[in-house]
Amino acid sequence: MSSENKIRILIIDDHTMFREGVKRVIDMEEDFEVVGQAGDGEAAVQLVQELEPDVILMDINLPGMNGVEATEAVLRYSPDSKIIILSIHDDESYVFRTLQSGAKGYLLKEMDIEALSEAIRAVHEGGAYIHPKVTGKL
Amino acid sequence: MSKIIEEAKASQALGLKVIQAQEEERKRVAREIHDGPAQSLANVLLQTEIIDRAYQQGTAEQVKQEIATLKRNLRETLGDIRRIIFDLRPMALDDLGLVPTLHKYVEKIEESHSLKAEFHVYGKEPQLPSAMAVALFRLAQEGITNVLKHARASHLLIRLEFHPSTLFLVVQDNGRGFDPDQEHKEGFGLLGMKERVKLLEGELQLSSKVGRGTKIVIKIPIKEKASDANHPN
Amino acid sequence: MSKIIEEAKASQALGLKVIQAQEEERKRVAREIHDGPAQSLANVLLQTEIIDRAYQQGTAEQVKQEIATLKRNLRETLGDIRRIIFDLRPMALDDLGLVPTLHKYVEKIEESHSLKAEFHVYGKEPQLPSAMAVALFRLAQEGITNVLKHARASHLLIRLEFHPSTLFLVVQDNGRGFDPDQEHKEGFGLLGMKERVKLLEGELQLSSKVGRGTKIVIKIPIKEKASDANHPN
Ligand SMILES: Nc1ncnc2c1ncn2[C@@H]1O[C@H](COP(=O)(O)OP(=O)(O)OP(=O)(O)O)[C@@H](O)[C@H]1O
Ligand SMILES: Nc1ncnc2c1ncn2[C@@H]1O[C@H](COP(=O)(O)OP(=O)(O)OP(=O)(O)O)[C@@H](O)[C@H]1O
Ligand SMILES: [K+]
Ligand SMILES: [Mg+2]
Ligand SMILES: [Mg+2]
Ligand SMILES: [Mg+2]
Repeated sequence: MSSENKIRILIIDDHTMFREGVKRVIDMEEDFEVVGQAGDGEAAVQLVQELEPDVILMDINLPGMNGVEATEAVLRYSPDSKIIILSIHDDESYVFRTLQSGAKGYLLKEMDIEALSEAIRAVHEGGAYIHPKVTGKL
Repeated sequence: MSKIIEEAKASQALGLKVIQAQEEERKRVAREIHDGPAQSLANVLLQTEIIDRAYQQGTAEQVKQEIATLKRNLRETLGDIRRIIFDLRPMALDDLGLVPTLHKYVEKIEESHSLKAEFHVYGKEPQLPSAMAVALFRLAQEGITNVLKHARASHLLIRLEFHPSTLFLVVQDNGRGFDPDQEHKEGFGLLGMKERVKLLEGELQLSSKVGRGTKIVIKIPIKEKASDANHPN
Repeated sequence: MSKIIEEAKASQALGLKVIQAQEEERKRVAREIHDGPAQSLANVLLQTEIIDRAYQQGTAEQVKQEIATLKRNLRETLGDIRRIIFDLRPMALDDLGLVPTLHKYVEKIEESHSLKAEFHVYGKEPQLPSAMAVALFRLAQEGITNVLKHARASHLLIRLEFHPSTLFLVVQDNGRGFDPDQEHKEGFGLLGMKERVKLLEGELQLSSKVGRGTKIVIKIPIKEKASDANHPN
């Protein structure tokens, strides 16, 4: 697939190893492409403006601004951004709060590859995605 | 032995007990992690050996199954870790605030116990200092634990009221009640609650009557300066 | 926790500090587990996905490599968990006593940092109440952490002296030093040390001068009665 047609993805997470892991999994999908990564919310705001990614994967517990605040900040500057929250927490109050902040998706970090790619495709097409393990609780 | 020396000894013994209490909690958590996640991970490591073996000798089907088992175990371990984290400190308190955290907590209580549990909030939660949010959560937790343990109630009500310079936390049940003047024998739950309330410069009012349920009203001043002393992340 | 409150009632301020310190510690440990092992486990789970895929499409060599990476990460995660357990409670304290535990700790410090670390012991370790052994270990640990963090020293000395009714713990470095009168802005390390020493009815003396290193001398009375207030498990 030519590079222009790929879904361009930005990964924000302070855990470098995890970021690398996500990148590797994403790279296995031929219509996805990781265009950038960073470890905090400030960098996220900047990179979104520079790179204009199609989808942003956003960790929740970040140093400085947390993921919720970072989501709000990104959306302030780039209102059309499609953000998927990545989180360890399976607590539905996190889901409510993050969707409220304007995120379009919520993924548990224990996701498998199907959930990850489904989420990316869903938000890219203008939809929403919530990890099945937490939707059960909503 | 002179009284002074005697007292000095008693006082060091007291200090030792304080340290001991802290250390006992640490020990408990250490053991919990050791027996739970650490053990399961060691298991998972063994499993990777099995996968290695299956991969060399076995059928594709076998390898697939082993990997599926490995994943399941890893997810379970992560679940254990989450529980340990929550018991230590509901991170939602810092990330989201007191109301969502208590909301979820009360919901869970209702799910796992045979009583109706309600959580009412009046007003909007201000940016509370994290030490205050935690203290309020612990107060509610201790109050609720008492209801579950002693009240035999069919109804539990938690109410949080936010006013401009005060907040109220109410824990109320319709259970068997007790005579508050005679509660000194055992428990340290109520005592601990009073300590915490004092720490926050608040007031705790307990009313209970045998057969008429129990109501605890806690009133805490919200000081403006306190609210920017500390905030999520 | 609870019994202590009762007894700490006399010195109420103490009880309050204990509550706060405990919550802070809980929070710290919760974060540590969340940021460490929990994240790594999520990462390991991602790796199983990669193995799955490599298995379907890749070469045998690739799969083998991926499994090796997975194992390495699992072992690292287990290492992190062990460290957290150790930080919560050095089990060796109960099993072996203070001197061997500190000895090993100082050895490890030297191995992993570019400074010479010495540990000297005078006298024989008596049967210390386990809470006291833990407190002394924490005091040494906090002192050493400060040296590593702030002193830029080439030399670190830990000394333990056991006398009939007193013991001394000394943490000394030859680093950059600081002005003790101006240290109030940040850290809780020194404050926590002072708290602990007070609980043990001891004294802490800090001497430091910019450019001349830092020395902390802690003196703790060993009281006969204290030693049966509590003993290892
Ligand atoms: N909601 C309640 N309904 C009925 N009795 C109560 C209630 N709350 C407290 N009590 C009574 O007050 C006593 C003291 O409560 P407290 O929480 O101090 O101690 P405890 O619950 O017995 O022990 P601990 O809290 O230390 O585990 C209880 O033993 C119980 O008899
Ligand atoms: N061995 C030392 N050498 C040089 N400076 C020191 C030493 N120990 C303490 N200090 C100074 O004293 C300050 C206070 O120490 P303290 O342990 O209370 O706080 P901290 O180490 O900065 O933070 P924390 O212990 O809470 O992580 C330090 O910030 C540092 O400036
Ligand atoms: K992360
Ligand atoms: Mg993070
Ligand atoms: Mg109780
Ligand atoms: Mg320090």
